[in-house]
Amino acid sequence: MKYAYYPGCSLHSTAKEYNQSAKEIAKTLGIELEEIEDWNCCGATSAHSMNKELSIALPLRNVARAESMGLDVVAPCAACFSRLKGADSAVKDDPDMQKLMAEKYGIEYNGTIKVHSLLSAIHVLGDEAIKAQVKRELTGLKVACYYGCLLLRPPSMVGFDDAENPTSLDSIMADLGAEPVEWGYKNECCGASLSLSKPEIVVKLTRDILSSARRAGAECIVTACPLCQANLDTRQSDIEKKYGEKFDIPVFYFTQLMGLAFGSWPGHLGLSKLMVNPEPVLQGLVSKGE
Amino acid sequence: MSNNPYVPQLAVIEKITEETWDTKTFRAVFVDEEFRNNFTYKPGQFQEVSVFGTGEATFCLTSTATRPGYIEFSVKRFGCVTKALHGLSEGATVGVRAPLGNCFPYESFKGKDLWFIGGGIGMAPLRSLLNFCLDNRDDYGTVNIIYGARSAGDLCFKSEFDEWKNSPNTNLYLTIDREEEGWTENVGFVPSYLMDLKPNPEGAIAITCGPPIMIKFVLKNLNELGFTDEQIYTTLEMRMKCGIGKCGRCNIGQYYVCTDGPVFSNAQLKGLPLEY
Amino acid sequence: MTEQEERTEQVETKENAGWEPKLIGFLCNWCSYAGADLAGSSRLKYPPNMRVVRVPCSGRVNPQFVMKAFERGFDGVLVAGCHPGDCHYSKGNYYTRRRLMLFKEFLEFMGIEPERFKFDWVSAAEGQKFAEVVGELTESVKRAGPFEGVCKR
Amino acid sequence: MARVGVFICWCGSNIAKTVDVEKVAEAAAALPGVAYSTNYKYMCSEPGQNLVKQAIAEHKLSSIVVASCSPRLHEPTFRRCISEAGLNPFMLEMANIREHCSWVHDDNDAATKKAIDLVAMAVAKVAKNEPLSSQAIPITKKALVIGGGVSGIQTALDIADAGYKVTLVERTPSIGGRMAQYDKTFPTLDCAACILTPKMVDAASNPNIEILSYSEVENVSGFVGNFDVTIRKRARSVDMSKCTGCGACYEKCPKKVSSEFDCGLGQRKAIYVPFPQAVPNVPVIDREVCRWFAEGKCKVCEKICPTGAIDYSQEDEVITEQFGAIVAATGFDTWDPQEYGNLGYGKYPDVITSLQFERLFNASGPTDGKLLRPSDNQPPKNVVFISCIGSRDDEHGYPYCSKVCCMYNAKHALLLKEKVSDAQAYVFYMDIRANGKGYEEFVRRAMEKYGAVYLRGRVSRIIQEGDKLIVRGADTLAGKPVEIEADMVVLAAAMKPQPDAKEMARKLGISTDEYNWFSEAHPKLRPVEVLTAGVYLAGVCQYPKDIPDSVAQASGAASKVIGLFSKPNLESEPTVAEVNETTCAGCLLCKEICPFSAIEPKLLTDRAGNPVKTVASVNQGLCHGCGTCVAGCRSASVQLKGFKDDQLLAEVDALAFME
Amino acid sequence: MSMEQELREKAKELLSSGKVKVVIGYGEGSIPIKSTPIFVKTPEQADCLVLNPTCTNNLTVYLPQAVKSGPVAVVAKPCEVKNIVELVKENQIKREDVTVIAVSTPGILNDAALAEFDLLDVKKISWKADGVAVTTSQGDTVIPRDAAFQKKCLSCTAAQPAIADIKIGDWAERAPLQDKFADVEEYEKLSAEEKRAFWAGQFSKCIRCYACRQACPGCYCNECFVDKNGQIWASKDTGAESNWFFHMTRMMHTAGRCTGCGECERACPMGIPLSLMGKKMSLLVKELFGTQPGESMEDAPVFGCYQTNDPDPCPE
Amino acid sequence: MEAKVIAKQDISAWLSSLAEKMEVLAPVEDGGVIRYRPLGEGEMNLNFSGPAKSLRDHFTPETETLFRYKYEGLKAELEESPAEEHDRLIFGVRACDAAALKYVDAVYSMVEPRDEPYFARRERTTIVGLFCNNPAWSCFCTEVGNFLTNPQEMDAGLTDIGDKYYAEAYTAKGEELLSAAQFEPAGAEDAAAVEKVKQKALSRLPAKGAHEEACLSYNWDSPIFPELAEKCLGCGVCAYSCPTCHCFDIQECAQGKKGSRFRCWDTCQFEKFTLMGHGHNPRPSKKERTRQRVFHKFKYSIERYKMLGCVGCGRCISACPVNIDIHAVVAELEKPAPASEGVNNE
Repeated sequence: MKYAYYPGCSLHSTAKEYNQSAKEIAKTLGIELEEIEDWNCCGATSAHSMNKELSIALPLRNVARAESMGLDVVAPCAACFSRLKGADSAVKDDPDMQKLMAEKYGIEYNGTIKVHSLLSAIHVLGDEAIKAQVKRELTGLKVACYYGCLLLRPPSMVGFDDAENPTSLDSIMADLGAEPVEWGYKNECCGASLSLSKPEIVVKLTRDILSSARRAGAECIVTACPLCQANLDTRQSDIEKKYGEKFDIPVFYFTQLMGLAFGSWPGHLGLSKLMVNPEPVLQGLVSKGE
Repeated sequence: MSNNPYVPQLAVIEKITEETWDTKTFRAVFVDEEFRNNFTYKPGQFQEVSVFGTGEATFCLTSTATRPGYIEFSVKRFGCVTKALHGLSEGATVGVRAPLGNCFPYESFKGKDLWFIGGGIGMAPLRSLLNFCLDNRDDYGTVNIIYGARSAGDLCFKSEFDEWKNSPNTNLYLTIDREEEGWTENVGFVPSYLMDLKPNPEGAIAITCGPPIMIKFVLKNLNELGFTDEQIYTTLEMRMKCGIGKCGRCNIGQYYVCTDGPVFSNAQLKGLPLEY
Repeated sequence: MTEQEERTEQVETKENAGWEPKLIGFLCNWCSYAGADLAGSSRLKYPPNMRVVRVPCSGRVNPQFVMKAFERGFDGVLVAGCHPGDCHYSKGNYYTRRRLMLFKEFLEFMGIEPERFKFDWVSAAEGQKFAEVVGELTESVKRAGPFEGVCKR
Repeated sequence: MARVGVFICWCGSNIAKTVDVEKVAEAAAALPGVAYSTNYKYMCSEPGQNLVKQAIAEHKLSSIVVASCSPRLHEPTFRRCISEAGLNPFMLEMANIREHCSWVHDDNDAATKKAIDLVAMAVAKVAKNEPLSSQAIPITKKALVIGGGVSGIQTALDIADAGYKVTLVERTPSIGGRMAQYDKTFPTLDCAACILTPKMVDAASNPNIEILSYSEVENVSGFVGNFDVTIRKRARSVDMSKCTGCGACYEKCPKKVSSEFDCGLGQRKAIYVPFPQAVPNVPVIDREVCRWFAEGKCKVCEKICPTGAIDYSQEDEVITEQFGAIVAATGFDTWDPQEYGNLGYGKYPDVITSLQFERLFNASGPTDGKLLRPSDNQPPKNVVFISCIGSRDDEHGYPYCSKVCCMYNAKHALLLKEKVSDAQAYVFYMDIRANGKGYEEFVRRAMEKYGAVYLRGRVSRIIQEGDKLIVRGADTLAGKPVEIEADMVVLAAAMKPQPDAKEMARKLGISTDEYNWFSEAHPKLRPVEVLTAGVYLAGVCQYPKDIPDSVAQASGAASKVIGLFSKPNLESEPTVAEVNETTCAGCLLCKEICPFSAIEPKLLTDRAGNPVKTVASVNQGLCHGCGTCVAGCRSASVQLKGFKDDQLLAEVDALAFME
Repeated sequence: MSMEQELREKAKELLSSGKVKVVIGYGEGSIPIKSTPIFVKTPEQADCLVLNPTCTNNLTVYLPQAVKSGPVAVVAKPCEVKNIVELVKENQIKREDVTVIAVSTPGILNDAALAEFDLLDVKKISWKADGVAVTTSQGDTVIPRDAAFQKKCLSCTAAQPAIADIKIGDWAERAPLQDKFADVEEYEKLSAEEKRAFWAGQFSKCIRCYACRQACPGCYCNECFVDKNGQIWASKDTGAESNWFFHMTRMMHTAGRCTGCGECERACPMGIPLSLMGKKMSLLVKELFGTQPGESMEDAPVFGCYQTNDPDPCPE
Repeated sequence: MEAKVIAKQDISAWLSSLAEKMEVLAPVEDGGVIRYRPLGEGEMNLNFSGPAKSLRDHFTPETETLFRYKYEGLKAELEESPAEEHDRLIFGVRACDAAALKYVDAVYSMVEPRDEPYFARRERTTIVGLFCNNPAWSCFCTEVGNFLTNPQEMDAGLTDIGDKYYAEAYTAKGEELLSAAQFEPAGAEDAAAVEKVKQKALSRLPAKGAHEEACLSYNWDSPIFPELAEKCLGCGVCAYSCPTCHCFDIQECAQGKKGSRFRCWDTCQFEKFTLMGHGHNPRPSKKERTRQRVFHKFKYSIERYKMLGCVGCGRCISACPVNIDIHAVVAELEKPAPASEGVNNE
């Protein structure tokens, strides 16, 4: 299965490990990712609050370029996926917008391709295909699957999994042999873009999420959104400062865990990049595996 | 006024009298003053009355030219035109093409006893001749009227019964088919009542008009009573449209009922092929 | 100019600029007539060109009524009944559908523009749809122009 | 031509504001056949109708045209009016210049022109109308009530009281319906069983009422006064004559399954009685789960039964009976809250529906009346009630309000305090709908006396934390989010029609609205009838309503049935088809297409008795006057009285020749 | 033995055995180029029966009246057998009252074929070498099939008759020589205005003599809608519009019942192409409802039945 | 009036010169039927055999508005349709059609008042005949009259004698017509040629019959009529093709507050021709109706108008869908033998 790969800014910067691990497991699963040539920033969360047309034109340019490659688009990052998918449906639903984009911004997009998130692209392969690649069972690893509030919403546009009661990440983790735990905060917001403007709110929200994960007995959290990973991972030290609670719960990208399960060399998975050291959690696994 | 014979004269309905539950007599006056003044006709002739928006139908002239200024016709409600006529109110305008057809040979009736034998609405054509005779009373012998109908309510021209009864040397014999309380006159069908009355055929003329079955028996009985075919006259009813012998509809053999009739003597009737 | 604009432009330029199409509609009493009533009570606005003849069921609409309307020079005719399956008399509209689907094709064969005859289902709850149906018919007849009679001299 | 009187109605300003009524009356006066034409502000009013009667007498009118509102509304009114003035009621035509004209067109001139045309069409038609009279059709003085809930029972009781026979058909093993599942009822807190069971017993003991429980209506045909209904009496596997209701069988029956009556909270046996006060108090064997039927062993109940009432060989019995009227009282179903993923219904055991909560409260419920949490059987302390689950919600559920949830939420909040003194009730609501008698006071009491906390806002999410349920919502009055650690959450699920409502509607030949509630004839003026004559509605099957309304509507429906039965026989529709036997060629196409098979061949013989020809003949009792045969007849030999070819063509011509 | 002799033998049998009271067939016309319907009532008269290319009348038009005086036998060509099927299904005749003598002929003469001949001089017309032989004082001349036969015969497949008591002639299925609907396709190339102008021309010629109606076995009504008094449906004036109304209505009445015998067009004194409409109607019925008239006794009449999935004006 | 000749190619010139003064109708072929239409409407065709469509619709149109009216409430007013004023010439008329006009004149004028609309047209129409070089198989005009050789009601007559037409004038109007430039006096060989043509035509036609006397004794109960009744379809083709049929119906055309009365062709062959309101019909079945057509054309016409009502044009014979042949029926009626059995109607 071949896709036009849109890494997005964060995967080339703060979330390099997501990019590395994504490519790694894609190879193993036989998914060909061809990076869109001369892609541009999708405008992320800020564009649409400033200028509607620009917030569509930016992502649409990437989708149009993917269309010229004749391939569906895959965007690992939740925010990028949301922007690209939004632009795609904005043009498909409204011919005037399509005309405006073509005339004003010179972006010719005929809507012949689809936009997928990495999570849905993998999940759609089915449990058997994933299980088949598992070399090292992540047995005993209690993991809290965190979807974040953006990845699956708005349901009418995303159209994947149940936005209110998601299960796709849990089933992938189960395929890897891990034990997804049942917990209530799986799609609560982590404070996202407030991390710069109002960090204290992010600290409170991430604390609630982490404490709910711990209460549910999770050893680690896995997510598919670089923004959520960043918040949950880096904020643990602030939480400790503010609330005096020490969590030490590593926050993985689901692609990293899949990489591990598929037996990739940890170095390739960018595990060292994580703020909270995953070593103690992975101790039992890696050694067993090596 | 070009001479297209199919264009009717306008006339205004002056008076409508309710004869029975389904029969009305209309009195109409021609609008065109000049036409009205020199309009005349003979008893037994008929006319074509037009109701605008519905059509034209044949009605006998039941009035007599001896009472000038107006024409009268009686209408039994049955088809489109008659229903339309019954819906009209006084003052309405209709079209009239009159007079049409031949008439009773009243000249040859002079000095004779007259027997008018009418049934139901059939009395209308007879009334024209009857009133004509009463207006020239001394030209004729005794005048006897046998008039029957299904019920008392079906008798027309009730308002003129007294006038007829009290005319000199005139007898009015009324009959209805079935017994009805409050009915003092004869009860029974017209043909049998005729046999009871035994009119004397000497120097007499019988004029009859009514439903086909009544006519059939009356003619038979009159012959039995000694009336010769030349002494019996009737008017024939046929489907008519033009009324002036052109549209070819009302022929019996080579004769057209609308121009060679509608009045025929029984002798003439017997000469016609049996197709009426 | 697209073919569409051409036709509407052509309708305006004709001397019939002031011309209003004359339409007649045969509505079944239980559904489409009730739908029209609902359009009324909901004060929905639609063009005033159509007059309604009420019949008990669309099954009562004889194709000869539609012929008579066109013979008399109406510009457009509508026949509306209950949706198949919801007929108040259970099956009346099934037969109407057969008769009028055949008749619709035959009208076109005889040279009457198909836009002039509209045959549709309107339920008692579809006031909005009724207003739209009348609007559409008026528009399509306006585009087709005044009806020159079943046999154009 | 007839002598027509034309009466233009202003309808206050509804017509007069857009249509120049004077001009229409004037134009009407010049129409052929019109002898009198006038206009009046309120034609349907008393003075309006008197105006018509005087005009008829004074001008000897033979036919009347009233140009006002839709004939569907006031045709009966004016028919009665002119018949009181001595005219045949069918010498009337109405021109709809309100719904079809003044209300839908702004351009006054166009509306006036259209009104004149509509009047001209009506005059042209009425001129061709003929007096029509109806015929007598015999009525079977027996009623059928479908659904044995409180509405069905009340209907059956009222009809029986009037002395007519009633058959009450109930799908489940016992009558009682939804109300039997309740514990207490608002606002009087009467115990549901206390006020319902006596009625059930009355129904069972009333000689005029025959209860067919565990039975279903399979087919309905015929028409008002003469319905033929096929009912399938499903095999109970218990001989009702022998069974004494001692209960030994369902004591000993080894097979346990989840009980529908207790909404899955409790259990019942394979042979069971839904609830102790069941009427008839005769158990039923659920053949899917019973070991004997499923695996061919056991037969414990047969051995234990003291009177030998168990009879495995019983078969379904299908009967067909004649009824004069049918009342649909099929009740409702509750909406499945699983649609809302964020509330965790079906995932967290302590998130239950109000009906389940009612069962927990009920003494004959799964917990014998003690309020225990399904998860750990402990009494809950904080209980959160959430309103409008599936109601007033276009996204997932139904846009309408289910009318009664606010009231039973208050009831539950109140009773919770009584049952668990230290319990605390929280009620999330959008608006409190307490508009019945004593309702507002009842809710006030729950708030003030019983300390229920009413939070105006929606719940965004419920999270199970340990044994606690974190209920995250908003308190829009306080303007801040709120979080409650609850022990139990009760969802007020919406009322929705029975799953087979559409199917039942089709059997009865009645229509349903877009949600599948049964459609009444007129929402305001004829709420208990439907468009199909002889069929009536009672209870929630028509639309969500509380018990007082259901019982009131039940009595309404019963009075309609009694009204129908009180006449010696039924007046047939005067506007039926008739055949002109001289022109009919006997092709019998009309017989094939008549939806009511009201047309039969008839052999004409001459006086001497030898056959002349076969013609079609219409059974005026069966004919509904749809006219399908008339449009099918090539020689126009069959005509529909009131809608003859010449009448309808007169309308077309009148319109065609208007200047 | 020729078809004619076979027919005469069969007729004699039927009459002498008393199975039928009358045999409706073709007799010699008042001139050899014509034949005329005859009602044979005695075996001796059976020798007057003829079978030749001039036998064009659709004799089934007489059946509803003839069966009133007892069982009848009728000579019927393939298209006419279909009419009998329809008449039986429409209760105008009982199947047991009619003995169907199904005759499959090579083809029937069209009137224009004899244009070049001196009609008084024509002695005999017969089938020869799948054409028509015209015997005159100068001997026989054979007119080839395409010029001799009527269009309906050239496109006839002589499919097996749905009902037949006696079968005469070659009933083997045959491929149509001409496309029956060629003229319909030709006509449909016209625009809407041209179509209306075409029919305006045709219907202004119609003089309302009703020969088309009287010649059609489908038109057996005692009182036709056009004869209702008060001109309810159709006005009696012969303007193109009211003629249009009469013919349009007749087409709707014969929809799904017209077997394409072409007698209406042949009887029309004004040469109006009526079969053009009839053929289009049968095409539409086949396309929309999939049925053809007279093919089987079981088919329900087109307007006498419905399917829930019938073509719909606006399928949801 | 001495005869003239005109070259074939001068005919259309002559006709167009006449066309300035009056409307000229000539035989035009349309859909296989020859009809007399105004010159511009189609290709003139002069060598058709037998008679064309009769002139009936030029003197009594199939539908003719008699008068219009408006009515409202109680008032009504009439508006007569104007009588025909423009003059007309009908060219190429067959002798039988011209002779038929004589009969119809008699019918429409015998009873006062005469049919004005008809005579308005008759008096403004000039008839120019065209001799039937080859009569149709169904022609038998020579059996009922001699108007083929000495035409009646014809102003002038042409006979095709090869490359030119031999023209004879029969009335003053005809005389004036033939004075046009295109005509030259006829030579002796022209007279001989026309005689030859006439003899050739007459040879194909039956001899003069004695129908005038024989028809008076036609058998009212002849078995031929029940036989015709069985076969006749009851359509109106024979009557509507016949030049002497003159029956019409009067009907209303109501259009809201105005309307008109029109007359249209009708025929005794239709069942409702004589049906009365209460259901009685003097001629209920086809037996009476087929008899009426034959008796009216022969017996009744002689009795009433002293002339035969049939001009032997044979149109009813060729047009009848079931080949009913009045010529054969008359022959049968005049056969002296006892009522013939036999089934074919010779």
